[in-house]
Amino acid sequence: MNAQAGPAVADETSHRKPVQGPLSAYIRDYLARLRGGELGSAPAIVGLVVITAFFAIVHQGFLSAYNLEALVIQAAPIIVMAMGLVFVLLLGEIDLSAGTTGGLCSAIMAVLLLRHGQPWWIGVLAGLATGLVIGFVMGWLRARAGIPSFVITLATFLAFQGLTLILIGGQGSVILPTGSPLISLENSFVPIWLGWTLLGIFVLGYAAVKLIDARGRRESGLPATPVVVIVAKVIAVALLGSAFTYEMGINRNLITNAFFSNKAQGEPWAVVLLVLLFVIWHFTLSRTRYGRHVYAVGGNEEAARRAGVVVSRIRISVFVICSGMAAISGVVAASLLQSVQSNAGAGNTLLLAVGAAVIGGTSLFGGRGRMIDAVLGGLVVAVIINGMSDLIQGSNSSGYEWVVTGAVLLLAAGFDAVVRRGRST
Amino acid sequence: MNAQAGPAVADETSHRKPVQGPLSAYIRDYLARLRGGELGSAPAIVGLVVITAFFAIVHQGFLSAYNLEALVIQAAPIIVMAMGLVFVLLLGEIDLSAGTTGGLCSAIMAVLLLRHGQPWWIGVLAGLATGLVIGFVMGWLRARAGIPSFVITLATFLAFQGLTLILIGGQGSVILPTGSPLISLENSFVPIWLGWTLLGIFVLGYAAVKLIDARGRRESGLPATPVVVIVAKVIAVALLGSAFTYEMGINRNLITNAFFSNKAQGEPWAVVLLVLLFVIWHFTLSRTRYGRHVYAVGGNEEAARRAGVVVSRIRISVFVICSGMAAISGVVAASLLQSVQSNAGAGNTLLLAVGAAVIGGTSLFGGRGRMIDAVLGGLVVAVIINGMSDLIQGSNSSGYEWVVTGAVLLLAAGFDAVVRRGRST
Amino acid sequence: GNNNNNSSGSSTTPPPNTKVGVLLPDTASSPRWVSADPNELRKQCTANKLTCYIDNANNSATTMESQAQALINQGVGVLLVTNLDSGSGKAIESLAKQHNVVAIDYDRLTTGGTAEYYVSYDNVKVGEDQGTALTACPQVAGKAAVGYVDIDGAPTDNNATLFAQGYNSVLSKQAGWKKLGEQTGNWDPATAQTVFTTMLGKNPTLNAVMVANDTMAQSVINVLKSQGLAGKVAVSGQDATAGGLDNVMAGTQCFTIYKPVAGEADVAIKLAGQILSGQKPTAPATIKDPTSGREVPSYLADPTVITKKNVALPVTDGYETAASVCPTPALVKLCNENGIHTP
Amino acid sequence: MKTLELRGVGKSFGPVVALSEVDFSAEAGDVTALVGDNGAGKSTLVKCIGGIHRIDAGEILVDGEPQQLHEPRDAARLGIEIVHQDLALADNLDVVGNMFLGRERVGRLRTLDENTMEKLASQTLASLGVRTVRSVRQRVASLSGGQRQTVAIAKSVLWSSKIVILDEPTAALGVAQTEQVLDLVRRLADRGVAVVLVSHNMNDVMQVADSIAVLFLGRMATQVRRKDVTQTQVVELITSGRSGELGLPAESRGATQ
Amino acid sequence: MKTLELRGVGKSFGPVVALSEVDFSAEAGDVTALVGDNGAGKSTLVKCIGGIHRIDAGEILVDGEPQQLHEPRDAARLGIEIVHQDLALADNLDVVGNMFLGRERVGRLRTLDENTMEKLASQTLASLGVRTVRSVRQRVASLSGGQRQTVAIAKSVLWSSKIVILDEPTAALGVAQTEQVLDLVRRLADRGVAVVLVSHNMNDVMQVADSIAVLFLGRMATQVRRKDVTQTQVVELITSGRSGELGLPAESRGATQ
Ligand SMILES: Nc1ncnc2c1ncn2[C@@H]1O[C@H](COP(=O)(O)OP(=O)(O)OP(=O)(O)O)[C@@H](O)[C@H]1O
Ligand SMILES: Nc1ncnc2c1ncn2[C@@H]1O[C@H](COP(=O)(O)OP(=O)(O)OP(=O)(O)O)[C@@H](O)[C@H]1O
Ligand SMILES: [Mg+2]
Ligand SMILES: [Mg+2]
Repeated sequence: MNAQAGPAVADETSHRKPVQGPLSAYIRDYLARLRGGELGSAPAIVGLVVITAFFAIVHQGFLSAYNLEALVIQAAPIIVMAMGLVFVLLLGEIDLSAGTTGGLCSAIMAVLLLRHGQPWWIGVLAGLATGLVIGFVMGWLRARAGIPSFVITLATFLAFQGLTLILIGGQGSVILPTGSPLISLENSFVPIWLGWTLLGIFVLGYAAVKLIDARGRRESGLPATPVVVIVAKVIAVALLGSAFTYEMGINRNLITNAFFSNKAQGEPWAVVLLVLLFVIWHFTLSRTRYGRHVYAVGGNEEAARRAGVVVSRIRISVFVICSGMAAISGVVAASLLQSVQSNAGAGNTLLLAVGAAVIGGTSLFGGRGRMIDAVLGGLVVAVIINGMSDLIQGSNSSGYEWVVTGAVLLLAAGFDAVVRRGRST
Repeated sequence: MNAQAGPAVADETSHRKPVQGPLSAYIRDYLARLRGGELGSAPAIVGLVVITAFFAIVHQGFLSAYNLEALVIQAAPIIVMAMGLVFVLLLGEIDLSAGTTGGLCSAIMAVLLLRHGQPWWIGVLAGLATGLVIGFVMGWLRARAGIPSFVITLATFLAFQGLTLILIGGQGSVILPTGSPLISLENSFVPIWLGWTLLGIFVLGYAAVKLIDARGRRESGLPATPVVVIVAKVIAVALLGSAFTYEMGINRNLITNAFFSNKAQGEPWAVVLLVLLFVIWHFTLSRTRYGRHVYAVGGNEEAARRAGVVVSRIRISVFVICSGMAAISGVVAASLLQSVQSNAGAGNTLLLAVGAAVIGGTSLFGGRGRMIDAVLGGLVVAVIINGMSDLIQGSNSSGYEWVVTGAVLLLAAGFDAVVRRGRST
Repeated sequence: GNNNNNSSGSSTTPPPNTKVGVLLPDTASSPRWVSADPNELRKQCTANKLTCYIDNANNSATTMESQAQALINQGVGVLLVTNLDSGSGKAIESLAKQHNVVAIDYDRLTTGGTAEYYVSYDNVKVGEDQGTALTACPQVAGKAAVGYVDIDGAPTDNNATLFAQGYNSVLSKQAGWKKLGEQTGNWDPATAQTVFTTMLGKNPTLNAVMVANDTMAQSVINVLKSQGLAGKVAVSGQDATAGGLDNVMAGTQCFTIYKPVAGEADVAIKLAGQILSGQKPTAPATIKDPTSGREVPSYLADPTVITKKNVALPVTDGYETAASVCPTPALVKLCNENGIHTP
Repeated sequence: MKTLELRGVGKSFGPVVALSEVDFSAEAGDVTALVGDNGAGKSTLVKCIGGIHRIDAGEILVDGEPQQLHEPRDAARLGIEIVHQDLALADNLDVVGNMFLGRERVGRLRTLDENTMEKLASQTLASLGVRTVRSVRQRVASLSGGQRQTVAIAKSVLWSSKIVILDEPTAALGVAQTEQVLDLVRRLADRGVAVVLVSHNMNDVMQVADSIAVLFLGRMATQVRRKDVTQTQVVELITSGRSGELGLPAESRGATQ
Repeated sequence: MKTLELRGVGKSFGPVVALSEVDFSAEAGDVTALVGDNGAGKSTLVKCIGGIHRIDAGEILVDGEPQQLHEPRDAARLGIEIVHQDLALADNLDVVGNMFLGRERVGRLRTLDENTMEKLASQTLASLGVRTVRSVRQRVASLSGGQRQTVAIAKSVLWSSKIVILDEPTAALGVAQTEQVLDLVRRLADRGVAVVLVSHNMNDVMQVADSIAVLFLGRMATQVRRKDVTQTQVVELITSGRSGELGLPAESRGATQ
């Protein structure tokens, strides 16, 4: 009966469900969990589909390859920032300065490139390093000095806005050199063959991981996802990916004429960046000790502390990750605008990114959230902004646009809340 | 042993401190509580004094009657909004839209006044009513539909910004009629004799409440604050109030020239409004059943629910109060600027008000906060902004101003955190 | 007819009060407020032996109000106000008046306000110049049918309204010109880019884009570039920013509007000097305040349209530095071709 | 007529069936013990009665009337007072604040009558044998486990209720305090209150109970009079759902899993 | 040499003196019971040993060496494993996640070895007599009070430690589970672990303890061998700090208040 040694007590203890074919058991289980309120990404996905359908109806051309690409590159900076914020939110903290941190880092990059003639990668590295240092300092202030993160990041929100303004100075904006790889990130495209190859690698990798997992569990005598389900999931991913890659393969040039015929086809490089970042952070959160500790600290800091987790280190690390991702987001935004403004990252940037994470399903009180939330929520926000930009016209349009954006955001969240309703009680 | 009936068991139970004269016992107790980390307003007060001293040294004229008045009328809208936010924060909620709610309400007021020729009080009532309705709807969405308040108020933040813009339109602002009592609130002054009278009433009221309290406790056989301490406190309040009233009695006009020669003396009416609001809400939070329930829901929602508190009603009510106070804050801001901007309440308005409450000592996680926090924190923020605008000059000054404001905010909060340090462990 | 030869006041004995306050609006509507104006104003102040206090309100009316308070507390005798909007501008001016400080509207007229003078470029005129210059762009000049879209500045900014009023009055009168859409870019490049992406998706054959300033023009050009349309479509601008000049040289932007700050700053500071020395100068013109109907004594300057032909002007004037206009080797080459010479 | 009666009550949490077809009753003047293994569903049953969980099936009757219990307030209105196992106390309030939460005394001008509440709180705590709570003005966050438990119990005895349910009230209590609480339970019943006591301590149960209900894996194994069973039988019922003739029929045991 | 020894330990919370001049020791192979009234300071003492509270005075020795315990990690590093009374479990993690928190097993690529952990968790729970936890993949938020308690205990026995401290481990447990835990306590001691058991249940204490330490109002009344006292004496010590020759000298009782 000694737990350290005793190996063979009770497999039947942990799973007493009547065995009735793994597939039907799996489905029954899934439905029961759905009914029980464990909805995962379902509400965000349904919300995304509904909003997309809405705009596709009222705004003809919304689903064209041209607009789809625009949507993706507009969503990219929001999603990247939201990914970083998920870490901070998981600990119940907030980083109000993520937007201006991104702005500052991209300003540093731009200034190095243009005023000091550095190559682009030095600029990017410097921007990223700045982000990491900023995150470390803010995390340290939170974890060691015990200042509430709302106040720290409110202060840095203001300060970084000022620093960016000082750096960019009286020019209003610094324009990135044409043809720099930086600009390519959001403005040039993966060759079509490479797009398909990457998709293939991604789908195969996904399949491999799922299958190896299931085999491992079966070998350990634990119930595993049935192979049929895995195959179905892989096919779904492959289909979605193919549809996207195919549509991105269409030439998106709106007009061709005698003078001019360059082609715009292939998915933007930003997509590759997004997938890469998603895979890395998803893996970190779900399969590493570090990720487990992040959830534990967010769920019950005292429990984590008593279990020997170095809470302050975790706390600092999430700020570092968040600011680092903010820096990347800043670089992506700079690539999108091919320039860095003196007010980069100010305004609603941060609120939209936090909104994205929350709509995706991440809690502001810590302990609940996943990487996919940032992606789905970011897409919802980008769809709303993109769809809205066409809906209302006129020089006073922004007033109506704000109103409608707010209303749609509320609808999306309300829908989400109603779907999740079952969970309470 | 029946608790409902049995009256006479154990007074010695609840207070076993050796009795050694009420005053020294009181002081010993106070010091012990300080050491134990129950600091109340001490850190915010010390922080306020330090920052004020700093600016008084580097910026000659900072403590002049003129600047003191400016400081008070600038702080007024922030403090009023922070007061409302304290309620929302006490429940662990956030209202990102408080700023734009204030903007919208003041816009409605301005439009009624100027485009529909309504008297000023109809405008104010309409604005206030709008605020209350907004609060009710947001509270309802939070409490009944279960949407996270961050998302609701992010949506309304955007939507109200849009509505204000639509209402005010492309001219950028609507100017309030000159001479309207609305403008007087922040721009004209209580006659000096009335100022002193009001101060007298306030001090007497304060003394009466404290003394009656102490008598009540003594009559019930409970330990009470010694009369000496009460007298000391009353004298302190009277001295502070007199110093302020006296300084506000000085003519603040610095120059006269060929064009004009006016006098400015007496405290601004806004001070009277602030004191009134403070007394009402302080009373509500500390001495009514409702206030007790707000704290309980913020501390442990489930406990409150089990004790029969109608949690959803409390939740809705705090949003109503917050939005109502936001509306008042909007009116005060309109009075300050003698006009309503199409971007009224946007920008950093909300962040600064929340920052004020947090610096004052209110927690963002609910359950901890008092009215005085809003006042002290609001003063800290106003002192920083006011002090800063003079400190930095030169090209790009706005950039440096942001940076230094951020730094000072961080210092103020860091100081606060270090002082409160003792509490943890 | 006192005197409007402004320089005469500076040779007399120093006036008792030499303090001038300057309130600038923001940093987003135009980069000029960040360094061009502060630098020029300071230069003029030194030249006129005045002490200048220059603040920027960061697009917040409350901040500007508190800055005004602080400046009055400093004891300034004259306050130059570039309002964020007429309402807050008026509040500041009446505050100034209450405290016996003379207010001058700088660059933006405070309608319904109480400023004693107005020193500016004429913003409706700026808009009209933008409209006229757009019709002259090679991409559209002489075309029988032109489709165009407007991307306006922030609707919260009265100036944006005035610019739009100016260019729309010109463009709507052009025969064969058809407005395909009008949206606001909020002075924000990201918004402008999103908005224009959608506009172009709907109207791929548009010929001209009336953009309110250079920063947003950059976003429009980004989108056009991705479609291989940069240079094929006439794009306007304003402010003669470094980036704007680059785009004008590259041919992707048709023109920008150059408003030499010196033209305003020296007039305003000299005026302030005269007021501080106790005079009541008479302005060469008046502008009618549309709200109050008051005739405001005004000093008005004219903007210059910058096209590829005179692109070097802002640099030779010292408004922009060659270094910031030509940061990369490719641009240095382009600059040299267009008469901008880097050291 | 039973003061409290449950008929065929069922409750599931998503895939987990916590209660199924539970019948249970408590009579005025009786102490009814509710026992069962860990995870048998005792607290879930108590929460259903308290309006914290809504039941999925069956009905709850108070004084013979079927009642809808959707909110803790509904239960309070019917005179049901509960001390839950997961004591819900507002950590940011002091002992007095917690004890009178939801039923604050108000005086002139509808302001809180703190003095009366403070006195009553001290007296009630003393009557429960608590001697180590330094001050009733102390925030409950700083109390020891047993002290918290006492505050929760004291809260429930401050009101005259028809039904008092105590979910493991003595789990954290010291020897003397446990005696006081058992004493209190007995006295409440003698005053005509229907008392339900959830406990794992068989000695206590056998000492004070008039009737014993045994839950086994979410089903009611049996409810019998105290005098009809021995302690050994009760323990057997708890651990296997069956003891001789008593309890669940053999074939149905464990089917709820 | 004592495995764990406290000398003159004192701890105050602001004005409240929770412990003063406490001496205490636990030896390898012994079960040392720590008893005392509610609020006597038992949990505070345990938290001081666990590095959750820093002591204000005195010293803590492990294997005769004075140690600085500032963080729970410090205690863990010394081989001290504690089940606290206020079970700290992360509600958002499942049973496995909680049981292995801070000591996750990792496999290839330093990824979590979920399979091994899941198996070990199931086995440990089973060994503690828990039969009602449906799945170790369940989030602990959904567990019953006793189930939570078992998870916390299971967490502590997963590791081979030198000192195991259990603060009222059986308070929420059923009859069978309590037996299992007492059994476990005995077996741990027999394996040479120094076990400290905090409990209010005198039967349990008298059954398993080798040594009994009694706290009274923050002071150590006495620490004696089990065989030298009777249950009545222990109860007297708990309630009055004194029993015959044992305990605090008459004049000092209550002086800490
Ligand atoms: N964080 C704290 N702040 C203030 N006082 C505290 C704190 N923690 C404990 N106390 C006080 O210290 C005393 C001892 O508490 P402790 O929890 O150690 O008691 P205990 O012996 O474990 O009691 P129980 O048997 O009820 O668990 C109590 O009076 C309690 O109110
Ligand atoms: N909110 C919930 N979600 C899911 N399952 C739950 C929830 N609450 C309780 N359960 C499950 O229901 C079963 C019964 O729990 P309950 O708390 O009623 O047990 P109990 O009889 O009170 O046990 P104990 O003696 O340990 O307190 C347990 O298996 C528990 O895991
Ligand atoms: Mg239970
Ligand atoms: Mg304890």
